Order: sequence, then C-alpha cells, then structure tokens
Amino acid sequence: MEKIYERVSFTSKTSPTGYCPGCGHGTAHKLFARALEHFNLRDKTVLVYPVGCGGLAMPWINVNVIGAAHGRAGAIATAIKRANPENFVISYQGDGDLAAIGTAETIHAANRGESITVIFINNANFGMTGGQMAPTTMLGQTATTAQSGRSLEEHGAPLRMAEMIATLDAPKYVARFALHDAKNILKAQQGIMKAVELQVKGEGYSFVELISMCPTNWKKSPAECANYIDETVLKAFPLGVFKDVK
Amino acid sequence: MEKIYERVSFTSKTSPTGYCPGCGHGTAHKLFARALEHFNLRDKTVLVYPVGCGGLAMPWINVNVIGAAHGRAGAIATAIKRANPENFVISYQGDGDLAAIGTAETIHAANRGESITVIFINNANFGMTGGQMAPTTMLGQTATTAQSGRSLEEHGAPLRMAEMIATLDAPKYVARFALHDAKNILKAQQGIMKAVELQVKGEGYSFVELISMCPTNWKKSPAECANYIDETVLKAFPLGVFKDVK
Amino acid sequence: MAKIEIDKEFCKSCGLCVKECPKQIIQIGRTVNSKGYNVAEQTDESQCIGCKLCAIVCPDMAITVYK
Amino acid sequence: MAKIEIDKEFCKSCGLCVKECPKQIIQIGRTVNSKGYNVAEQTDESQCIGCKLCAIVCPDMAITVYK
Amino acid sequence: MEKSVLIAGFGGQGVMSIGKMLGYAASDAGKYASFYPSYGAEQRGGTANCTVIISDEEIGSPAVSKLDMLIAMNQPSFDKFAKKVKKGGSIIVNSSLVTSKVEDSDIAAFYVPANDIANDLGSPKVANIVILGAYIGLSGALSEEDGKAIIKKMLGSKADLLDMNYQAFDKGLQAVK
Amino acid sequence: MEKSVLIAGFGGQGVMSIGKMLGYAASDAGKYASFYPSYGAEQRGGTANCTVIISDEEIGSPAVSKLDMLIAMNQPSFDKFAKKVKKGGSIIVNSSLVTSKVEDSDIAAFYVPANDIANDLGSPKVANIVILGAYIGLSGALSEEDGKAIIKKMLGSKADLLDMNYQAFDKGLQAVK
Amino acid sequence: MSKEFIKGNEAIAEAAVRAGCRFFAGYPITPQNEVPEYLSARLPEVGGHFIQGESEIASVFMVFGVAATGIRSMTSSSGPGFALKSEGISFLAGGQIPAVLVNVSRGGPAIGTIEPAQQDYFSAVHAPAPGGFRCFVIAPQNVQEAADFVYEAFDIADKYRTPVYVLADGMIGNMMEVVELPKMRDLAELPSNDSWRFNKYNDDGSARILSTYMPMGELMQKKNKEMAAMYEAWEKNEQRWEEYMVDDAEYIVTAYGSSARIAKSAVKELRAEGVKVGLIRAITLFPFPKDAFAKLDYAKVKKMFCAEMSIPGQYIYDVQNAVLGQSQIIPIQTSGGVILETDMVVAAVKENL
Amino acid sequence: MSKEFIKGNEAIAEAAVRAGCRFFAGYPITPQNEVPEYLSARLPEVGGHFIQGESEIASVFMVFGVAATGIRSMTSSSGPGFALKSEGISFLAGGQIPAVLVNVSRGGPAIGTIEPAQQDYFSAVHAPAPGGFRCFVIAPQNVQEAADFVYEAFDIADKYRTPVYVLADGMIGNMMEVVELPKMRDLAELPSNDSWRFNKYNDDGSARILSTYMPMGELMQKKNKEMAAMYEAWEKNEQRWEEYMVDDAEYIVTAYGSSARIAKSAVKELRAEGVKVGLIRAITLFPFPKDAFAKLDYAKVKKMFCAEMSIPGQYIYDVQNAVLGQSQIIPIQTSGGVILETDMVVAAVKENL
Ligand SMILES: Cc1ncc(C[n+]2csc(CCOP(=O)(O)OP(=O)(O)O)c2C)c(N)n1
Ligand SMILES: Cc1ncc(C[n+]2csc(CCOP(=O)(O)OP(=O)(O)O)c2C)c(N)n1
Ligand code: SF4
Ligand code: SF4
Ligand code: SF4
Ligand code: SF4
Ligand code: SF4
Ligand code: SF4
Ligand SMILES: [Mg+2]
Ligand SMILES: [Mg+2]
Repeated sequence: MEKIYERVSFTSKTSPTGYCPGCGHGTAHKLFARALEHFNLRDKTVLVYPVGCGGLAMPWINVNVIGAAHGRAGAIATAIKRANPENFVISYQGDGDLAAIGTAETIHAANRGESITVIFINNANFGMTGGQMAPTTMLGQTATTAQSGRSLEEHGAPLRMAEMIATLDAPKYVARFALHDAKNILKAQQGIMKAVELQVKGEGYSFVELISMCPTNWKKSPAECANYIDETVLKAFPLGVFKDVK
Repeated sequence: MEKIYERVSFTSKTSPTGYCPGCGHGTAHKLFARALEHFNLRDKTVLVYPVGCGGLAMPWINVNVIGAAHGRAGAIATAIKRANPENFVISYQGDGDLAAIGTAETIHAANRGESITVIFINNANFGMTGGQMAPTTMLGQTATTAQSGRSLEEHGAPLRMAEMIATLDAPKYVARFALHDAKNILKAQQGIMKAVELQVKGEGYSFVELISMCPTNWKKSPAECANYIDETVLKAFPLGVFKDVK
Repeated sequence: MAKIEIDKEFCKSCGLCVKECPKQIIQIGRTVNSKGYNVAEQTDESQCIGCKLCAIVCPDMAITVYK
Repeated sequence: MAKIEIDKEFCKSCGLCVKECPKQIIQIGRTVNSKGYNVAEQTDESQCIGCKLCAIVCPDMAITVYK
Repeated sequence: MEKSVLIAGFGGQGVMSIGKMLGYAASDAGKYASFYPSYGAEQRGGTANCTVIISDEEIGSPAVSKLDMLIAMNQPSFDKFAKKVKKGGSIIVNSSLVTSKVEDSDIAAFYVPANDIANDLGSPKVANIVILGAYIGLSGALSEEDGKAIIKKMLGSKADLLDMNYQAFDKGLQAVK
Repeated sequence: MEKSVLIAGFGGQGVMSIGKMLGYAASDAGKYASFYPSYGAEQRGGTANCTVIISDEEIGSPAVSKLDMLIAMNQPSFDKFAKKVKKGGSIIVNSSLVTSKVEDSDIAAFYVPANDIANDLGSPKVANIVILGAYIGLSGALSEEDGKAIIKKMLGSKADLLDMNYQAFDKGLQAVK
Repeated sequence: MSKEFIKGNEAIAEAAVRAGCRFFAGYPITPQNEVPEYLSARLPEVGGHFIQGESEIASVFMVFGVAATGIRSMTSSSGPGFALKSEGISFLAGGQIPAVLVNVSRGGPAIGTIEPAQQDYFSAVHAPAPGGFRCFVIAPQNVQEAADFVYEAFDIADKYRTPVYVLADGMIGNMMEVVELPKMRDLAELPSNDSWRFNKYNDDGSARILSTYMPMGELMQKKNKEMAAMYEAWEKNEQRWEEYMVDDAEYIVTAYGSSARIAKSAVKELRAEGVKVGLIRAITLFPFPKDAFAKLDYAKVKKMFCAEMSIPGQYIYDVQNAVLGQSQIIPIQTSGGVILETDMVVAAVKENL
Repeated sequence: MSKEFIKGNEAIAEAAVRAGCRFFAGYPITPQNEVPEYLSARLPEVGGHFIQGESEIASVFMVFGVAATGIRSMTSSSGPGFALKSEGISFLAGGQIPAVLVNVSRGGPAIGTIEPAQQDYFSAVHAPAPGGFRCFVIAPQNVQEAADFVYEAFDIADKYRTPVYVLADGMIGNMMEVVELPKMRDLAELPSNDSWRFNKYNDDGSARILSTYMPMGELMQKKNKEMAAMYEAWEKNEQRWEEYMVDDAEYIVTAYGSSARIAKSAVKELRAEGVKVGLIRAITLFPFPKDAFAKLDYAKVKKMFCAEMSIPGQYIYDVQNAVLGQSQIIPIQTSGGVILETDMVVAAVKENL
C-alpha cells in the first residue's frame, strides 16, 4: 500500500495546531500549507499572521512569520512584498481582523492590487476574545456582545467582504469557499491553489474567503457547526468566485 | 420683480465661505444648507464636519457643528444619532477623509444602516494639505506625492466608494452627482433633498457622493476644472443612483 | 423682465457664472473688493431672462436673481 | 485495499472524520491521549475504500491514508 | 483568619465554578473573599486555575506566593502547583485522575477520587461538588451550612438535582474526615 | 552682521519667492541664511509672509520679535507688521497698493511703487523683482552682484526674460537711492 | 446596601450605569471583555446605548460624539487598544468633553501578554497622546474601588469637563470580590449640561461650534494656558493618597493600584516582625500626590521602596520627582504579567534594613 | 562638500536617503508634507520604495513590515499622526526593529494648530504608546542638525535595534537654511542584518518567528528586562547635550530643539550685557542628559530657567528630575504655535537676577 494522504512536509511533526477541536483554522492552515508545498514555495514564504486565534499556528507552520497588529496585516503584507518582491507573501486574517478593525487596510491593499495572497477566515465572530459579535455574525446569531442575537435594525447585515472587494478594478481573483465538509474543503483547496499560483506568476492580488467554524464560541459541536453552516451561514454568504481576471 | 433666487436664510450674511474661488465645497454647502432650509431642519441639525478643507465652512453655516478627527466622522455621526435620535445628523467629508483614513468608519456606518446623511466631496485629492494623491485621484493625474501621475500598476484605480457601499444591504440611498455646472448642480440638489428626506422620515442611511473641483491643487482655472470633470473625471466616476430602496 | 444682483464682498472672481450664462451677459469686471478679487458684473441687464443658472453655479451664493 | 492511520497525539476528538466517512467506520474511541482527548479510531479496516474524505476533513492532519 | 486555595485542572472540569462557589458562599457568610482566575491564551485544551482567598479582613494579594491549600484536579496541575503549597498546608488530590502522591511530609494530603464518586452517584458532572465538600470539610473557612446553601442557590430552578448534589457534597466531606 | 526682514503680502504676490531668492543669494555668497514662512490655513485668499535672516554667524531665532526691515506688499501687511520694526529699522512700502505712510520718525520709509514700475516695464509679474532690488539697495546684507546672480540662476532656461528682470531689479535699486 | 460577589469588569460596568452612564462604545480586547459584554445587555435596560465599534478608534470617537451632547459616556480597553484611542483622548481633552476611560491594563509593549501588568503608567499619566494635555488619572486597588472610582469619575469629568482615566489592571478586572455597589443615580439630579453641550442651539438662536482646531497660535496658547491652570487646580485640590503606618515609619514602601494591596500585605507582615515600615499609596496618579512625599520627615526615613508591576519602572520616576533626592528609593519590580508577590516586597525591605 | 539652501523637511528626506533609507511610508499632514512629497520622487531614483499609506496606522505598519526585513525604513508625521502611529511604534519597540520616526511637531491637543510647537515632548520621551517601552529620542535645533540627526538615527537604530524618534518641529521643517548634507552611504557597507531579519530562513532550514506576543508572563518579563537594560546602557553611553558659557555661569538657561537656538541668542545678548548666564541644551531627550545637570556646581548657580514651546511645561519635568531641587527652575513657556522669542528669555532672566 502506498501513502495517498499525508501531512504537509514542513508543518509540525510533534504536535497539532493550538486550535480547539474542529476549528476551521486548522483546516485553513492545512490548505494553504499544502499549496505552498505544491508550488515549492516554503523557503520564500513570508506569512503575515494576525492577532486572533489564527496567530496560534505560528510555531506550528514552520515558515517565516511576522505577527501583525490586529487588523494591519494588509498594510504589512503590502509593504513587505513591494520591498521584497522575491518573497511569497500571504496575509492570513480573521473576520474581526480583516472586516472590522482592518477594513481600511484590507480595502486599500485590494484596491492598489498588491501582489499578495489574502486568506480570510470568516468564522462569524471574534473567536480569540470570547465570541463577541463580528461584522460577519449571522442575523439572529447570539454573541457575547449581542446576547439576544444580531439584529438587522441594530447591527446591520453580515458584511460580505468578497463581494465588496470584487467591485474594485485591481483584484485578480476573489472567491468564497467553505470548510465544513470534505467536498467544500476540496473546492477551497483548488481556490487557494489558484490564488497562490497567481502570485507566483506575478499577476497580482487575490482574496480567498473561507467560511469557517468556531465550535467553542458557537457553543456547538463541530458536527452541529457544519450543519449550521449549511443551513444558515451559506445563505448569508453565498459561495462562489466573484472575480477571476484571466 | 420678485426674488427668485436668494441666499440660504441661515448662512453667513457678511462673508463668503473660506474656500478658494470656484471650489466645489462652497457649492456642496449651499446645496445641503438649502435642503435643511427646505425641510425646516436648521434647529435640529448637527453637522459633523471633517478635517480637510470642508472644515473651513464651520463658522459660515451657522448650524451646530462638531469637528471630527480626520476620518472619524462616520463613527461620530453614528453615535450622536443613536443617542440623540431627535437630531438631524449630517456627516460631511472629503475623499481623503472618507475614502482613505476613514474607510472603516465609512463602511461600517453604512453597513449598520445608521440613520444619517453622508455628503461625500470627492475632489480627487487631499486639498487642504496641498494636493497629495487620494484614493480617488484620476489615473494620470499628477499629485504632490505622485509627481509623474497616478498609475494603475503602482497605485491602483480610483476608488469608487458609492459602488462599494451599494453592495451592502442596509443603505437606503446611494448616489453620485457632480458640481461642475448648473445642470449637474440641480440634479445634485434633488439627490440631496432625497437623502435628507430619508432621514427626516427615519428610513435610514443615505450616501451622496459629489464630484467636486479643487482649482488650487488641480492647478487649473475653475472653468478648466469643469471641463476636466466632464472629459476625465466622469469617466472614472460615472454619475448615477446606485441604490434607492423604497 | 429679470435681473441679477451680485454681492461684491461675496464674489471671488471664479468666473463660473460667466461660463454658465446662456446670454453671455456676465463678465469679470474691474471693481476689486476688499479681499482683492475682481468682482463679476452683469453687462446688459435687459437681456437677462432670469434663468438662475448663474446663481445656481455660484459657489458662494453671491448672486440674487429677480424676475 | 486501503487503510488509515490516526496519529493519537494529533487527534482532538472533533468527530468530523466520523461524520464524513462514507463507510461509517470511524468512531471516537476510549483511548485518551496526553492532552485528555478521546482519540478517533477506525472500526473496520477491511471496509475502508481509501476515499481520503476523513483525512481531508481532519483539521489537524491526524490521519494518513494508504491504498 | 485568611485562607488561600488554588484550584487547578483541565478546562472542562468545573475548576472555575468551584472557585466561584467558594467566593459566593464566603460572601453570603459575611466574609471577605477574592477569586482570581488564570487562563491560557488558547480557548480550549489548556489548563485552568483560580486562586480563592477567604478572610475576615480586607484581602491583600489575591494571588499568593505560598498556598494554604491546593486542589489538584488533574496530573499536570498537581505537577505544576504542589510545590507552591506552604509547609503545614494541604493538598486535595483528585485521585481519580492524579496518580502521584504528596511526598513532602510537612504537607497534609487528602486523596479524593472525585470522578469515581461522581460516576458512582450516576452523574460525572458533580465531581466538582465532591471537591467542594472536601474543601469545606478541611479548610474551616466555611461551614457545612454555607456550602449547602450555596449549592441550593446555584442550582436555582434545577431543584430536582439538589439531592444528588447534596449527596456529592456529603461524600466529599466524608472523604476528608 | 545679522539682518532680518519680513516680507508680507497677498498669496499671489510672490512674497515667498522674494524670500527664497534672498536666501539662495546669501547662501551662494557664503553667508548664513534662514527663511521662515508662515501660511494661513486657507489655501488661497489669505495673506502670506516670511522672515529672512542673513548673517555672518550661526543664526539664532529665525522668527524675530523685532525686525530690521519690513517689506509690505499690500495694505493689510503694512497694518499688521509695521509695529514690529525696531527703532532705526526701515520699511519698504509697495506704494502701488499701500496708501498708508510710515509715521514713526525713528523708522526709515522707502516708498516703491513696485506694481506700477512692473506694469511700466510691461510685465506685472516682476513687481517682486523690483522689491528685491530695493532690498539689496538698502540692506547691505547682499551686493548688487549677488542679486543679479541669483536672478540669473532662478530664471534658468528662461534667459529671454533676463533683461526685463535686470531692468526691474535696477529700478528697484534706484528707487531707494 | 447589600454586598455582592462580583467580577471587577462587571463591577466597573454596573458602577458606570449607576453613575448615570448612558452610552458606551468599545471593541473587544482581553482582559476587559466583560465590560462591553455586560453593558451590551445592561445599557438598553436603562434606556442607554451600547455600540461595539468597528475598532477602538471608532469607539472612542463614538464616545467623543455622544459625550459632547452631554450624555455621560464611557469606553474601556487595554494597552494596545489605548494606543489606538490616543487621538480620541486628545480630542476629548482638546474639546473639553467629560468622559470616562477605563484601562484594564496588561503587559506590553505591542501585543505583549494578556496577563495583568502596570506598564501603561506613563501613557496614562504623562502622555495619553501627543499634544501636552493630561487626563485626570485615578487608580483603584481592588474591585470595590474599581466600582467606586468609576462611579466618581463621572462626577470629576463633569466638574472639570475633562476625560477621566481609570487605570486598573487585568487583576482587578478579572478577579471577583465582595463589593458594595454604589447607588443608582437619578439622571434628573445630574448637573445640567445645557450651557456647553454642542447640540443645543444658543438662546439667541445662534449655533454652537465644537472644534479643537485653533488656526491662530494665540487662541491655541490661550486654551493651553486654561488647561494648564486646570491641572494646577487639580494639583492643589485633588491629590489623593492613602497612608498606612507612616507616622513612625523608618522605611516607606510606595505603590499604586494592585501593587499597593500587595505591598500593604507585606507591610503588615513586616510590622508583625517589628520592622517600622509604612505604605504610601497613590490614589490619584495625575494629579500626582506629591504632598504625601513632601511632608515626610526625611531625617527619619532611612530608605524608600517603590513597588510596581512595570520594568522599566515608571511610577518610580514620579516618586523620584516628589522625593527630590531626599531619600534613596529602591525599586521592586515585576512586569509583563508576572504578578508582584508579597514575599518579594518583604524580602526587598529586609535586605535593606 | 558643497552647501545648499534647503527646506528642513527636504533636508530630512534627503538625509534619510543618503543614510541608506530605502523605504518610506507616510500620510499627509502639515507641517511635514514635504518629507513624503520629496521621497515619493526621490526613493524610486535610488531603487527604494515610497508608499502613501491609507492612514498613519497603515503607514507605520508598512514601515514595521519592511524594517523587519532589514531594509532601512522611515516614517514621518506630526502630532495627531503620531497618536495614530503609537500602536505601530510599540510594535517596532516590541519587535526590536530598527526604524526612524520623524515628528515635525505642531501645537495640540487634538487638531490644535499647524504652527510649530514642542507639545509632543512627553509623548515622544515618556510614552510614545502604552506598554512601558521607550524610543531613543533626539532633537535637532536647526536644519543642519535635522539632516545630521536623521542620518545618524539610522545607525543608532541598527546598533540597538530600536525605533529612533527624531523630534523636530514645524519651524525646523518649514524653514530653509544653509546646510551641508551628509554623504551618500554605500548600502553594501551597512551592517549586516542577516542574523535578525525575519524573512531569512535560518541556516538549518528552520523558520524565523517575529512576534511581539508573549503568552507567558516570564517570557514577557525577560524581554522587558532586556529592554530596561538597553535603556540603562543608553543612559550610560549615549547622553548628549551642548553647553554654552556654562563654566562661570550663575544663571543657567536650558532648552532643547528650536527653543534652544532661540535661547542661545538670548544668552549671547545677556552676556553682552554682562550677565553671567549659560545654556544647557539637551540633544538626546531619551536618554535624558541628566549628567549635564548632575555635574553643575549648585553652590554657584543662582537660578535656572527652562524654556520650551509647551504649556503646560513638559521638558521642565525632566529637568526637575535631574536638578532634584538643587536650584529653583523658572519656566519660560509659549505654546500652540506661539513662537518663543529671544526677548522673552532675556526678559525672564533679567527679572530674576
Ligand atoms: C488593537 C487591538 N485590539 C483588540 C485586540 C484584541 N483582540 C485579539 S484577537 C481579536 C479578535 C479576533 O477575532 P478574529 O479576527 O475574527 O479572529 P478569530 O479569533 O475569530 O479567528 C481581538 C479583538 C488586540 N489584540 N489589539
Ligand atoms: C490624523 C490626521 N492625519 C492627517 C491630518 C492632516 N490632514 C488634514 S486635512 C487632510 C486631508 C484632506 O483631504 P480631503 O479629506 O480629501 O479633504 P479636502 O481638503 O480635499 O476637501 C489631512 C490628511 C490630520 N489633520 N489628522
Ligand atoms: S475559539 Fe473558535 S476560532 Fe478560536 S481556536 Fe477555538 S474554535 Fe477556533
Ligand atoms: S484647496 Fe481645493 S478643496 Fe481646498 S478650498 Fe482650495 S479649491 Fe477647495
Ligand atoms: S439669470 Fe440667467 S440670463 Fe440672467 S444673468 Fe443669470 S444666467 Fe444670465
Ligand atoms: S460664480 Fe459667484 S463667485 Fe464666481 S465669479 Fe460669479 S458671482 Fe463671483
Ligand atoms: S478513507 Fe474513506 S472509507 Fe477509509 S476511513 Fe477514511 S473516509 Fe472512511
Ligand atoms: S477529524 Fe481528526 S481530529 Fe477530528 S476526530 Fe477525526 S482524527 Fe481526530
Ligand atoms: Mg473570527
Ligand atoms: Mg479631497
């Protein structure tokens, strides 16, 4: 018998990620690490990781990383890539980070068409700080700062970053995938491959949003989370490729 | 003979605005002041004015005003209206303010659907600080920080805020007008009337972008500016109503 | 029968009214106001049709129109 | 002929592989790893078709698949 | 009288709720009390601990260098904190999960198989109530009545569970007698 | 020797360029020089002024309380700054636009109709060069040659305008002789 | 008044409500999350408003806007969040707007650690932002004081029309203690703000301008002088400190906030052993209680000790400036989430007897 | 070397390029606009990069990212912009990343005035952000020094792996003076950064982690101690000041930056009248040149004067802490864009003879 699925060669051999059981961050990490492996980019890679749960992977992934301040990964990635075009630059960000405090940095990196790959983990809440409402929280979903659930009147609708970024001229690839089951994970892997290849070829900015689960703060088992995504989250955040400039 | 056009009743009787000759800010002020007069709102009005040339009007307009920090008018207007729903709240902002440093505040006030009226003066540069490039500067247009002209590769394309905001669910009215000739000014006046009425009726968020001229920093006469808008600016920023929820 | 009045202290000599007037009866004159601007003036009141375009375009509300 | 190997120290007992396996041959077992998690285990290797779905869904790359 | 106890275990073991119950009970009994929690950065899978001080006077530091008592709910907690107990202090060891023994002869050791007792009672969740009982039996900072009163208060509407919890509490008390 | 001059006028009168030319000239002549501009918040329509100091030694404050000289290009500037000139100092008044007279007998006054002279020369733009000439004629901080050299340098490729500018400069010089 | 066993962050939040706070905007950051969480549910119950801003910047400017309309308002955060609030704090000071800022501080610089520390001292006390203004700064040492000082902060803010900065730390925020919460204020009894809130038109119909922009140097300097005069008034009238066993003390320990309660335990322990040691606890940090140090009899004081959870030391600098070289001052410092321990203080004093 | 008559902001920008700066990000704000404007054209000429960030925050984090890759980088701004840069400065310090920050300061608080002032002293020197770290702070008094100090700042930054803060003001930024610009550095001669830049993989193939997050208190405290030790080394080795006619002086004026050149004029004037007065000018503000004050013979000094363009005073506080009560210190202050004048200093001294 032959190994047909094994761990990414350069991630930790001794311990799993620091995430909670079933957390989508682990899945997302696996996917972009796989893409780096595929394109043989590991030794050129610079990963800009966020404040937020996504930062827990930093010793696990074994690529050169720089820890951004909350929300500022877009600016940091921009500048590193400009000044060091030989580096492969990924910015990895949560929804609190990318869609709340970092909105300006996100939009302007996209609008300038920086040659970076943005991986956006949308888990519909501020995971690390304990489940506060994010701009991406579902209507009706409860959060520690929206204890009777997000309401359209008070909080507005979940913010669709991918759609907004797709209105800009410069971005080359803007898409949304989900990470709650194998079928979707496979599609997400394809999307990430595409986004990575784009930077490899020097063609510009790509943005991959990944609908992800946070079992701990959603207060659901991973399996229940997967159902919640199917039944509720994907209604607010339709999957798809919003921009794909050849 | 009867007076068929006269000054707005509550603006300065003794001196004109502090703006340069031909500056679009004066025109924009006139239009929203007229709308306040029309709906008899002057005594309820709270004007959140920006850092930027737009701040020069503050003693001239004779409504209650609060000076925002650069970019923060969206947050300030949001909160004042929430806590003082009886006030009529306008946020008046330039393009450096609203579309650069204040991007996050702009988008989130819109996404929450705050019941405020946003007047956005897009004059394609940072006027007050001396003509630096703004996110809205034209491709090829020179600026003190883009001395050989804005380029698509280096700076990205002019940022279309109205279009981006129109992708959100909550905003009720999103439109772009221009201020460079009487015909367009009349249309802009209608749009502003509509936006003001919306808040009067308590129906939610409106966003009116006004393509404006900055003769001083564009280094053109007002008449040349008007031509530049017709020939160049309106190609990058098409006029129109992008959202109008009944 | 129509006419306009230009408030000299409000005019900044921007010339937008000159450009806009369909009858071409406004010009930048020789009178200088206290801020150093040459003030706009109507050349031929009799031709004025009271269309208000000059007033509408004036950024400083320097113009009042009568009809 | 196929089989999977689950790295006990990497498994966090999330149960996603259990949900995903088309043959329903994975369960959360009684073995507890050093972090206190009950580790997932394959119940019937003979039925495994090597579809990799379990490995694909595992957030922690605890599963290796052979075929 | 000022008594400090550090309670430590895995995230899901109810360590924080024991600590808070002690605090509420002390407060209801008219005493000073402080509860000082410490969490890791990871939301799950880490360990959790809290320090509770009950006193008749205003409390100084809520995080003391030397403990009167340790409650070690799992092995890593025992390993990490046993050395922080002062001479003459005591350790309540959840012997269902902790295999080590207290070796320092100046420290009193009480082995309470809390999970086993709870399982025997038919409710694995009350292991922490067993421990609450053991603490009250030992520390002298609170009375049996204080303990029962707070259990009742915490359960609130779920009065049907009261009996089971009282039983767990009593088993804990007895285990250290 | 340290000589201070404040040059003030409307935004479009070339006030800043006179100031800078003095600085460049002094620098070329191997002296210390400082040019300190002051603008209003409004981009246009306000007034502008700058202070230039030329010295043989390192310069202390670039914005002095008492001026050796004032160049008043318009009436508001005269009104605002005349009182800042020290006893024994002087004022160059652009008498084309300033109607007031210097009343303090301890201050020397030089009335130079700079705009009229420039208009006569056929180029309203050289009014500031007339003033430059007047300054050099009076202050003693720079020589005639320094002045002409800097005019030449500034004009650069536009050498066809050199003559006109020299004429303006000379008229300025003469006007204060 | 009944007592409650309550978490510091929640006590802070409830005390604010009782003080008449009706607006809060904030952004999540550990270790202060229960402040916004609690208020998100509580404020609507009393007719107030809670907004989770899109950032700390948005949040502090929301407070700026609402506080300027005369409604008692608060924001809270921790170290990195206060970096982002700094421009907004400058606007509150420059606009002379009363508001309450609560820093439940953690270790730094940068992200640092979420565990408690006292490393934001200089930032709070000397420079919450560029521009040379100050906040009134007050530092609770336990949950009771956290509630009391937040409650009082709203009155101080109104009295001086200034931002009041409550410098707590993650220890106070996250621990629970037995607390007597202050009484609910009747909004009708609060001081009137009609004379200054900017969204009221003047009686003659003219408008109000709230601007921090002063194009003319003279105007700006006038305002700076007024602010400086206010700070002098604070120094004269508002210095606050606690003395414990200072009268006959040959050794003085000084500390503020959480460190002070720990230092007090140490003083008790040392006194029990017969060491003549006393404690000066700074309660207001700005105005700094320099009178407490000025009135010491330095002929009697053999040595001083300054305990704080900051390395490099910060509080010690202001103590030095108050002691003016009249006594040696020995630092006792931890930082970055390492909690000061009673033993450390005891040991330091004993080593220096 | 030839001399040029050049504007302060441009001299700063050109000096940075000559020092090997190859990255700049900034956002417009008066009175420093010529720095980014100049560099937007100049940096591409030498193979460097200029980015106008979408805000000061984005700009400072752009510098954070690029400086962390070992490229000499700079940002500049003025008061309100430095408020927004504060979190980023904290990241530079926490990440031990060399970078140069230039504050062409103006009057505050809040928007304040665009005219020159020295009101950002505490912010620069004591607390550029929360978290208890410091920057190396150096203050030029004229355009020549602005160029020289910016040039040198890059070396200091590299030597200590720290942000270096050049505290200028709008007077220096906007005036033109005759300057000899420093020579163009050869990038190949700059110190190697291969040992620390985070985007280089280690020789054994392992990755580098640049993180300011220290979940464990002990780690954070260790780092804080290392930083504190560095600051002590600065205090020992890097204090810099200028003395002018101090030797026989009975009266001492002290000042820094623009105020110092004005004060020096005053000292000259007073000396001409026979007053025995001298000047101590602080050049480094952190480390503060306290040795300059420690070595004074206070038996001889009758009175001291502290001149600054800040009300309330800030620099004076550090002077007090250096003088430790050994002399009276009389403040001479303007603020908010009102320029200190030679006459004011002269008059103040004369009143106090
Ligand atoms: C300036 C600043 N503000 C706030 C925080 C606190 N903080 C840490 S993580 C986080 C949010 C994390 O949410 P998200 O980005 O969605 O990531 P997740 O944990 O959900 O993956 C916040 C607000 C911080 N570290 N810095
Ligand atoms: C935090 C901060 N950053 C920068 C500035 C400087 N500043 C003043 S106005 C302005 C830009 C104005 O541009 P815009 O918003 O387009 O308004 P305009 O003058 O063009 O109408 C800037 C950057 C400031 N005052 N505060
Ligand atoms: S809290 Fe949520 S996002 Fe964070 S590690 Fe746990 S499951 Fe993942
Ligand atoms: S600089 Fe431009 S925007 Fe500003 S007042 Fe002048 S014309 Fe208007
Ligand atoms: S009203 Fe019409 S016709 Fe009359 S002057 Fe104005 S633009 Fe011309
Ligand atoms: S449009 Fe108004 S300001 Fe412009 S020239 Fe005409 S009257 Fe004067
Ligand atoms: S490879 Fe497929 S069949 Fe085999 S265990 Fe995994 S999911 Fe089940
Ligand atoms: S998916 Fe992975 S972590 Fe989850 S239970 Fe299965 S093997 Fe364990
Ligand atoms: Mg999230
Ligand atoms: Mg603009």
